[in-house]
Amino acid sequence: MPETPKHEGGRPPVQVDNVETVLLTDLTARVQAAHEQGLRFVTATCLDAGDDYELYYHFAHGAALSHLHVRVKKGTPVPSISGIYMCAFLVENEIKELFGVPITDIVIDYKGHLLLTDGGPTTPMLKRQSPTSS
Amino acid sequence: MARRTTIPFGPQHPVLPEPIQLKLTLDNETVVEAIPHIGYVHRGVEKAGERMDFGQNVFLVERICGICSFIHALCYCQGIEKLMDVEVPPRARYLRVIWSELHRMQSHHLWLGLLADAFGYESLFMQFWRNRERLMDIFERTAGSRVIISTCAIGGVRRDISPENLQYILDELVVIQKTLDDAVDVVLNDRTIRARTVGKGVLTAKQALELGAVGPVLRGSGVAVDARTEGFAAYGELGIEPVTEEAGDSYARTKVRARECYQSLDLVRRAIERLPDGDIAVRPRGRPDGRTVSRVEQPRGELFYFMGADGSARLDRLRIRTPTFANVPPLVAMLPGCEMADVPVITLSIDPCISCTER
Amino acid sequence: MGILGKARAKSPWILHFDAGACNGCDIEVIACLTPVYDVERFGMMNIGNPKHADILLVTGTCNLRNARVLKNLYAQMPEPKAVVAIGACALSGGVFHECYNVLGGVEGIIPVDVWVPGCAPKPEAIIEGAVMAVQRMQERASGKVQPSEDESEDEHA
Amino acid sequence: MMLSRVLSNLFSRPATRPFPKTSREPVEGYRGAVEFSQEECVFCGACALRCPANAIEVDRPAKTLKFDLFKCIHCACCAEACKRGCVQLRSAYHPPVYQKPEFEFSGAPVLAAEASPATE
Repeated sequence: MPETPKHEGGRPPVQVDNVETVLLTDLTARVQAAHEQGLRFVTATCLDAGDDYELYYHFAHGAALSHLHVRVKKGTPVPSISGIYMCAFLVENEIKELFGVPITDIVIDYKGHLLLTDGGPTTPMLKRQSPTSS
Repeated sequence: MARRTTIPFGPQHPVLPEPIQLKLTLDNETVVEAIPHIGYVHRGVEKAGERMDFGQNVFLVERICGICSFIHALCYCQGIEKLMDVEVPPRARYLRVIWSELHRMQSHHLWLGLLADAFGYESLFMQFWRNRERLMDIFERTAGSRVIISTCAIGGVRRDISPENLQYILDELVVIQKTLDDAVDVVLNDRTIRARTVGKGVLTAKQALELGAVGPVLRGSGVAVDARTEGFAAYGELGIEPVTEEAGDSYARTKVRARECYQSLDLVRRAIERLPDGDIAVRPRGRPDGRTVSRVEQPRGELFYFMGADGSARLDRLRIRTPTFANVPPLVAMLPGCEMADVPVITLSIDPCISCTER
Repeated sequence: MGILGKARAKSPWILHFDAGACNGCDIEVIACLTPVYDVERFGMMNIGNPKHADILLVTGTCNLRNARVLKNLYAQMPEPKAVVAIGACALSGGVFHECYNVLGGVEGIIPVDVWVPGCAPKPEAIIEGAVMAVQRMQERASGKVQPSEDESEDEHA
Repeated sequence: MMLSRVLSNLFSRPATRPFPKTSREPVEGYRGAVEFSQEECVFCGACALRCPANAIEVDRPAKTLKFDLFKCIHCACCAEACKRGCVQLRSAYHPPVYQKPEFEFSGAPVLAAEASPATE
């Protein structure tokens, strides 16, 4: 992870335990492996990191959590994992809608109308708003 | 001859106090497909969490859901405490358990009442809600508000419960348990209710895990997952055994919630008995830095927060995954194959909280 | 005031719509129906059909999607009608007033007669608000107050 | 079983609180009506800074305080922030209103020599 401690002398920033950074090309295979191990899909988190998106996929095995971390350039299509974990369709639609991540092949694609309505804001969760949004 | 029709269920439906729409495709009277349409309650709390400072966010996340407000605040505060390396005093941890468990009881009472109302059992609904009012009075007296109690803060709790009020809670719990005994007996043993819930909306353990179900939906399918067993707040010291039922139908989920009411009663009593003396809060120093996840158990299931901070007064990212959000896919899987008339009860059986789902 | 007006004042029927509240105000509205507060003592009944309702209780912030539903419900209610906005969210947006998907309070969508402040208001305050709405409705029926704003433009919304 | 319940309900007190006739004693510590004491206020703005809903606006140079009851979420942050104790939450609730109340007060302009900040 790229973060470095910002204030010298202080304690280093807390990090999420049990994170594994993977390449986008490996993502589907890794999620498939998690599915075969019988992990429960908890949710996905998207972060807007300037030119990139950071995606976390959270899994649970009993009480323990593990996470997959992917960093992608904005505009790069991200394959959907809803073909493996059907329950990911809601969160993927949400990320697609609120952050504008181009997630492809979601099993139930709401096409940007899960939470937002026409005439309302578009991709409101981005840090810097694009000029087209209201 | 089979005829396909599409029926919108909601957004304004008497069973649900909140707006959600299910587009049901029916084959005669049997549901073939159900697609949820949400977005009626979406506010944008996650973005607001990045705009307000991390101390004010406690009051924001409490207002995600008015039914389990304390537990939202608890999850948020525990995450921030992890980021700031704050040690919460023991008394505060026990007080947090007391309020969380009272909230859980309150929420289950509310749900059991709504279930009774969905069958047309108005008197039973009244019984549960009358009992619930006793819990609301406890909140009013101990926390200063009925619904959104705002007692959780970063580093501890904002209010102490006086010994007289602790005794008052114990006295009230006796009455609450007595009424609960009567009412739960009807819910679990009445012929009509059994006929409408047993075998309806079945979810096997494998399906439940695969679809990411949480809380009573998962435990009703026989999977013993309860975030409280991780021992946050004072649960580690008090000890807790997840309540599970095997059948995975609406009846099993009802039974899990009814049994959890008793579990909460027991936990509150034990927490009051073992409540240590001392401070109720420490003053947090510095600012949160780093990334963390925080999990607690809500009445509806596991609540999951992801927090990212960069050492400033504002959070970089606040991600909230609420239990109903995770329970919608199981609902979508449960509905196909059931009768149209069972849709309200099955929908209710996941205890939907739409304001949580959409934030 | 004719016999109709008297009957209406004795038993106002209530429609409750959640326009994106946190549930806190909603459960307090339902709590008014419970034995402890028992709003049916005043003849008030909570019903699901806007065409039978006299008073509309609105809780919560509005967004674009539910504003359309809210306008429809309001347009379907017969005159004279009154609207009660409950809780900080319905009054101004409350803690959410700067969120991206919040239009603010109910006021911008439909005209409001009675405001019940609080987060969440006590059931006593909600009952009081509903009683005040009945008074306002009677005044309107007897022509003392201007009828609620013309909503003809919203009829087909 | 049922008969005993019928009899006990018949002879027990009603659960209903006869609300408008006898209003309930407000509970001590209830976070109800927000009250400002105008005399004590030094317009330091601590309450406005802490308010999660931005319901309080303080203009320090002009010495005015504006409170928007409709935005207030009754969290009592202002009362905690105020070091002089001039914001209090009374245990009674705000009654419903027909119109939005305007709440605003201003202090007398103080001479520059006296304007030592008492609380920051």
